[in-house]
Amino acid sequence: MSEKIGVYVCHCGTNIAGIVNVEEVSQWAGSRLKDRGVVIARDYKFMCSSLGQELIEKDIKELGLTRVVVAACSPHLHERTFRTACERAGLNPYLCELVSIREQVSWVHTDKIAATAKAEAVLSGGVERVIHNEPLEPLKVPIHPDSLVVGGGIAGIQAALELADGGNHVYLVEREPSIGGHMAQFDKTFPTLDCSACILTPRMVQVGNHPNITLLTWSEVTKVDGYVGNFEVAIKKKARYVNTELCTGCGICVEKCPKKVVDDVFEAGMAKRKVIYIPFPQAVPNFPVLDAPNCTFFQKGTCKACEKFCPTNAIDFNQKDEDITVKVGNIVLATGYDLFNPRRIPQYGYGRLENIFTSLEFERLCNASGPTGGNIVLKDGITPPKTVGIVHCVGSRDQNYNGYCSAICCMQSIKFAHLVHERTGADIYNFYIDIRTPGKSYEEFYQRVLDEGTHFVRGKVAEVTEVARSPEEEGKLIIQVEDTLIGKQRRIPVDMVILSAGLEPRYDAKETGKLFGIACSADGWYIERHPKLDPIATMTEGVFIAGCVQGPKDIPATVAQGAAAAARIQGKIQQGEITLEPIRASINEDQCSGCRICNDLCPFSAILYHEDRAVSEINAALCQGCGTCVAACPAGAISGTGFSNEQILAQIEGLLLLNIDQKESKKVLA
Amino acid sequence: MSKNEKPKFAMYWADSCGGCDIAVLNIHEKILDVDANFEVVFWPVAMDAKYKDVEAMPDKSILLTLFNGAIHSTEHEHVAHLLRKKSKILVAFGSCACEGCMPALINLSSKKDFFDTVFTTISTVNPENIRPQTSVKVPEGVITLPEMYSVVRTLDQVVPVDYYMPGCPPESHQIAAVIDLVIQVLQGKAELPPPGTVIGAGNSTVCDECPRKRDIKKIKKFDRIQFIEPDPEICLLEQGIFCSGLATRSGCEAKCPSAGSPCIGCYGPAEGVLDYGARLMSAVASVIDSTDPVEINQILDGIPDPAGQIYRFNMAGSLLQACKDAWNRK
Amino acid sequence: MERITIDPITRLEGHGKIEIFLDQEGNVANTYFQVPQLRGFERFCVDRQVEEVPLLTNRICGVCPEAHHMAGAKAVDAVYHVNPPPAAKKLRELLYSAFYVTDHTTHFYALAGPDFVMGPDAPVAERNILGIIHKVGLEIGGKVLQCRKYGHAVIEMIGGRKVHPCTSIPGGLTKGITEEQRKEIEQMGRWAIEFAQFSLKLFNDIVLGNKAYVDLILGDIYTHKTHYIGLVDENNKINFYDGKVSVVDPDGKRLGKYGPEDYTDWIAEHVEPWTYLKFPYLKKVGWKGFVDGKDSGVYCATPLSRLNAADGMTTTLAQEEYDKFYKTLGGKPVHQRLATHWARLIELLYAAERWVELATDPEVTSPNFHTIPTEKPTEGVGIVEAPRGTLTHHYWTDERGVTTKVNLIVGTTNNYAPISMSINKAASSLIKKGTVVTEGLLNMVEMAFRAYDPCLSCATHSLPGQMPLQITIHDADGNPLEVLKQYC
Amino acid sequence: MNNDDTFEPVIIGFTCNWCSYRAADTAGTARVKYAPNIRLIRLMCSGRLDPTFVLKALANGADGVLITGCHPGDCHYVEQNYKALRRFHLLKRVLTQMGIEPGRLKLVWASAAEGAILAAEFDKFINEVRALGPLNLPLQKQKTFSTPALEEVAA
Repeated sequence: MSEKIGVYVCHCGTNIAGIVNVEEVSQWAGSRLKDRGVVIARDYKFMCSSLGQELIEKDIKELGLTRVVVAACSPHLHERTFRTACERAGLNPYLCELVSIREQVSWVHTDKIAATAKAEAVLSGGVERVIHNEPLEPLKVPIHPDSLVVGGGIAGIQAALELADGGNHVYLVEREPSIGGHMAQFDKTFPTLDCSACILTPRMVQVGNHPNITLLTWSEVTKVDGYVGNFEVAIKKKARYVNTELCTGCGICVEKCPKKVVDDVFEAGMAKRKVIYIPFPQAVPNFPVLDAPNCTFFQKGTCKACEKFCPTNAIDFNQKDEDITVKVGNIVLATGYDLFNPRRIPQYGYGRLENIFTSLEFERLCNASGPTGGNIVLKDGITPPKTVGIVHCVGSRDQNYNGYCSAICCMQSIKFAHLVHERTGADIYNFYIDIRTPGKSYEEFYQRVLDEGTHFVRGKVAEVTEVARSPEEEGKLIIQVEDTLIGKQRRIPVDMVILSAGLEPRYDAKETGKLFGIACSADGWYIERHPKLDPIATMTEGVFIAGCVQGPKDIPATVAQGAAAAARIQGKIQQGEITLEPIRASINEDQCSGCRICNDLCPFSAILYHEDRAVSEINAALCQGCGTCVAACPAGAISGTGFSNEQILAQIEGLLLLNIDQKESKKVLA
Repeated sequence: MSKNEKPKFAMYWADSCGGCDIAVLNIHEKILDVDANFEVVFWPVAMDAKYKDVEAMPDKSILLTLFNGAIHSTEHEHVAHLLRKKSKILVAFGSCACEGCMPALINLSSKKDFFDTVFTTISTVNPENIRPQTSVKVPEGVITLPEMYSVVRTLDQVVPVDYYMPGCPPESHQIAAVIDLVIQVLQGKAELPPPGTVIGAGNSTVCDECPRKRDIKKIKKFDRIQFIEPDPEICLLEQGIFCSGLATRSGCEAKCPSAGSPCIGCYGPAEGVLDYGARLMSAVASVIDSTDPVEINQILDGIPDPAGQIYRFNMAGSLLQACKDAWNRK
Repeated sequence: MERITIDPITRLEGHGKIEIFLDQEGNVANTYFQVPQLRGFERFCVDRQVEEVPLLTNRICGVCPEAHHMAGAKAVDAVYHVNPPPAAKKLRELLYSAFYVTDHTTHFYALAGPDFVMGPDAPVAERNILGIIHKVGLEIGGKVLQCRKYGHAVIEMIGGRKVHPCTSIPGGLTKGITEEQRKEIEQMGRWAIEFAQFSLKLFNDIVLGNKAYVDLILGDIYTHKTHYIGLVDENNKINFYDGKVSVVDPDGKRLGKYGPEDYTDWIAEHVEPWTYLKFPYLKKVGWKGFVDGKDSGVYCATPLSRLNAADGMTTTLAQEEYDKFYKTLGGKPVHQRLATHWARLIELLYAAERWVELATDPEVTSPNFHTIPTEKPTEGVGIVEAPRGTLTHHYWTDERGVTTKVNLIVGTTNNYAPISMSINKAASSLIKKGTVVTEGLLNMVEMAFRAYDPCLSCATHSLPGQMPLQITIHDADGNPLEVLKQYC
Repeated sequence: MNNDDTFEPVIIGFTCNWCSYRAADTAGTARVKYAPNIRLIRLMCSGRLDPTFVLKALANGADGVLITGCHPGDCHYVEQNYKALRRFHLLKRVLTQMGIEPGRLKLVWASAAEGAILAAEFDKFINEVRALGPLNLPLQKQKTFSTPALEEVAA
């Protein structure tokens, strides 16, 4: 046994020593594991204290330790601490192992003898493992200063602007003809009630004019290659049939276009638009888009009205989709959310009964630039409602649809109540499960609306029907609900119902995630690197998430994440290069038979196959170190640093005390 | 002692089929080189020489012993120890000695189960339900039989082994190459590889030598060779046939897949592999094209005998070696 | 009582152990031919995918894996009730004929030859194939090796590998052959015919030319009057791959013929506690112990038996030798075991001729070499004539085609009883009171069973291990007397 | 070996660095108690789980093996836990053929938050294996090599 191993057992005050006989463990290691290379075994009150660390550094220097095992708390807490200590003493940090005898022994077991025995086994496993540890050097890769932001909603806009203002180039990709996202569709924003468009459009214009931003609307990402610092992204620019070089955005083509279709996107189906159209007046960029599938010329081969009237001959029926490739160092995914479709809850009557609106439809209804010019009226277009029912949690907090809370519906519904009250003076009923107002001056806004006399009924709406049971219900929408505060069933007749629909991941979130090599949770929201400590990074280095892609949230939180993502990227760009954990897989080409089993196993496309030599190879910078290919290689040709077969197999032997007398391992548990 | 000074050569079979011996004869005229460079002192299939002659030899007096066959009886173990003692270089020759080969599939059943099956077959007339005994009293005296172990073992589980030469049987061109090497060593023109080396084989896997075209693997269904007309150009696994080539050591020139028949794994695990079957099952399972447990199991139903598939040759050499019953009855 | 053990029996494939007990006078009281290993194929071939069993049973014997592969192939065809296309059948038989040539050559030159060419009591060191090569000259040795080379070339072309072929599957083969290969095979076949004729001539000169040997052959020592069986075609001519098994009694009278499905009506196996191997016998006649004659179910399945059980050969040259054989040895049936070596060479010639017949059949290059099974798998029996005797494979499966039961009656096993009897008789007549038991003398005992070319790895398909044959002399209490134990 | 009334199983548990290992930490932090029979090994992902590890553990004296990983869809490496799932089902079939009770191998999904749930699963599995009794497979011997003296050979 050529290694010299130092073993350090931590009391952690009484956290460990209270259950585990720490002295015994360290003595045991010193004697029973001597012939495994343990030259020194100490126990200390707080190993993580500077004195504890110095103890280790001293032994490394004086005893020439070649390996270190610390038995203390979870590696997730102090692995770095002890590895850094080793590094200070000139020992490669990866030759140090931290085994957990606190979270996984003293804190979860009560029998002192058994706990001590287990601590010994766990320590023995660490010792056997560390023998096979290899000195590792972190990987460093250069960072390309340009960035890609996907999604032109407020999150993407914020991220793009922060990066661009920081002096770095940004590609902002948006699949709709204009940036702005959902926020551009809103009327007022809670709780301050300032006009959504008024605060958003300046930002949009900034983006449009920013010298550091290449704005790619009506475009989609089709392929992502490479790795952090060095991504190569293929983007498809869909044909607008409008030459943006020539177009002045005068809008004559729109005016002259003879055909109208329902606008399902911006107007949420509440109004019509022309076939060649600018989504909304403040759109950025302000060029029209021709909706080819609906265009008479593309259908029948005649018309071309737009072309005839265009003063700058900007209309180009021969325009084709264009594929471009950009190189970027980092990526922000801010592709937002879809609205829950209330048709999925038939008993609420949406789509079946008149005068039932989704939250988004209502936003348009009360928006000054909307179909009714901001007049809140029934479908007939003239009659204002006398009573309005607002239903919360539609498709949220509901095991049949989405279990989670969509976070914004309460405040949004309260906002709606205020707007209806303000503009119609109608009677308003809000139907809620719980009111959630976790935000600056949210609760105050709720109080204000309560004071305005809005009725709040605590109970989940069972049904919205038009089947009247009494004369006063005739011609009304009747909301059937159990009022849980008074504990009885109620039927409330109203003229208008607003369904505060929940937020859902984009219908294509999974595919998009695959494209960028990041994962969705069971709910479909993208998984952050850490739910608390790192909510904007992902498991894929260099790919960040901002806004509702990570989970439902309101505008302030969304903006904060957009800014945060930008700040993180800026930091990386300044460093110029990035350091990667050296836990990576690699293929021994002599042993690789080119069977190609591994080729499709890597979600990060780190494995490439060389037809010519008929072998596979792993791109270390792309590899995330999960080890799946190592476990799958039938030839045993792939090895993984940090978690090699030798390390794991040795740890198994250690844990089972194969390295010492067998009876021992059984007796201690009996 | 021998009359001439040529180094001594021995070949022995334990629990084996004789195919290894035939493979050696199949080196054709090379056999004459063996005769020219060695004194063949013990080789039951080809010449007369009894144990006593071997026992009479001084220790380490045989230069090279090719030992084929697995260890399944007291007799095998005895000869293994004898030849280890008498040989300078002991080679585990062929799949049986290296990893147990098919005879070790018997490790999947208990000894009782095994004897009961054999002595009650449809054509057996055995009214007193007789089982052979290790010692039987006959009118003239007592005669004995070696005892069968309940678990077949590899040679290196019984005695230390210097080299391993896999294959069922080893391909003749590989044998010829190894014999050339040894002769060169004798003439001081070459050096022996380090002890424990696998000789007469490659260190990649059969796919490396397989002429079939390979693509990425996604398995939706396992098929059986008799039910399809496989495309002769394309990887059999990609056509749903459970081919063991991907996990099996190279060196055979991918004979079976080239002949339209899936590799069955006779060359054993690739360099440094601890458990052959684990490699094979891990690789194949990893590329099953489903994330639904129910569907995964439906797909796995396409392999009705997984243990037989992945441990066809490697049972004795595997980590578990034998089924629980075989272990538990001594 | 004295005991002699020969340990191990050499120059046969597998392991063997012979116990010889002497009485007070020093005459042989009894002999026991033990097979001391059990490998358990009947057990571990169960629970497997049935299409693999022909690959597993290959490993019963590395000397005649082709036989097991063929019997297995026919059994799995039967299991799936599928009839392979003509090309597949012909290719299989072509492979099989080439194998026969190789195998019979190996046996004659490497295993049995030395006894005749070098003489039964030549020095140990010379009594082997290398000895023959030294004696009869390199160019004959070369011919022998050449013959094996050709045989294995054909086996590899059709079977995929030289040893343990892998191409037979339910419904046919996994591959065919090209016209180029066919031409090559044909040429090698023509060479093989010449070689077979040469071998017969060699036998003629060295053995039949030597009175001592002829007396040895015709002498009573190596004679047994038993039943004989062998595979024959519809005209009762010898065929190795297909047909029915013909059964004749010691007078040469045909008791009948059975097809694979009926084997259990004809053959049964007897069990003794002192050996791992079972003793097959004719069920209809019954087991009467180790005795010959009409009333004993003991039968024999060897080249000699096949000649006795058939009415002749389908090929001209072999037919001539067939007639010469019986003319020389005084009519059918021939009971002298050593004549088996001659019979083997006649089969060698037949196999070579059949090889060329099939190699010149245009159909063998057809691309239609596999029929996909459509029936539900159930149960099937496959029978071929292995060089060392009729070979029967019987598999049962569930509806997934996974084996639930396997029964095997293997070439050499057929001859277990007659071999035991031959040994007994040879020993009794050679070892008499006062005779010094020489190694050569013991070798002549071994010759008794070597004539059967017993393949004990085959026989021991149900046994693992190795079989010591040592000579020990025991007093009446069975205690060994050192003096003779020292010997050999 | 132990007779069953005093029998205490030894169990090896494989955990994923991102979910189940953190869940075990969570259990600790919350002082949730479970039996000491289980000893954990940290992998980066359940996708790293090589059936060799399970066979090795059983052959080296473990009475049962627990595999844990992120919930389907939650894998930190997108979809690698599905590979573990596939291997698990095949391995279970092989072990069954080897006469090893399927109950000695178990797969449990646990997120980093599910400390208490995982602890309960530990106890459940430990009891299930205790009920099965000791596995008692002989411990693997290491292979040993004799070194032929090369000069002897060349001589």
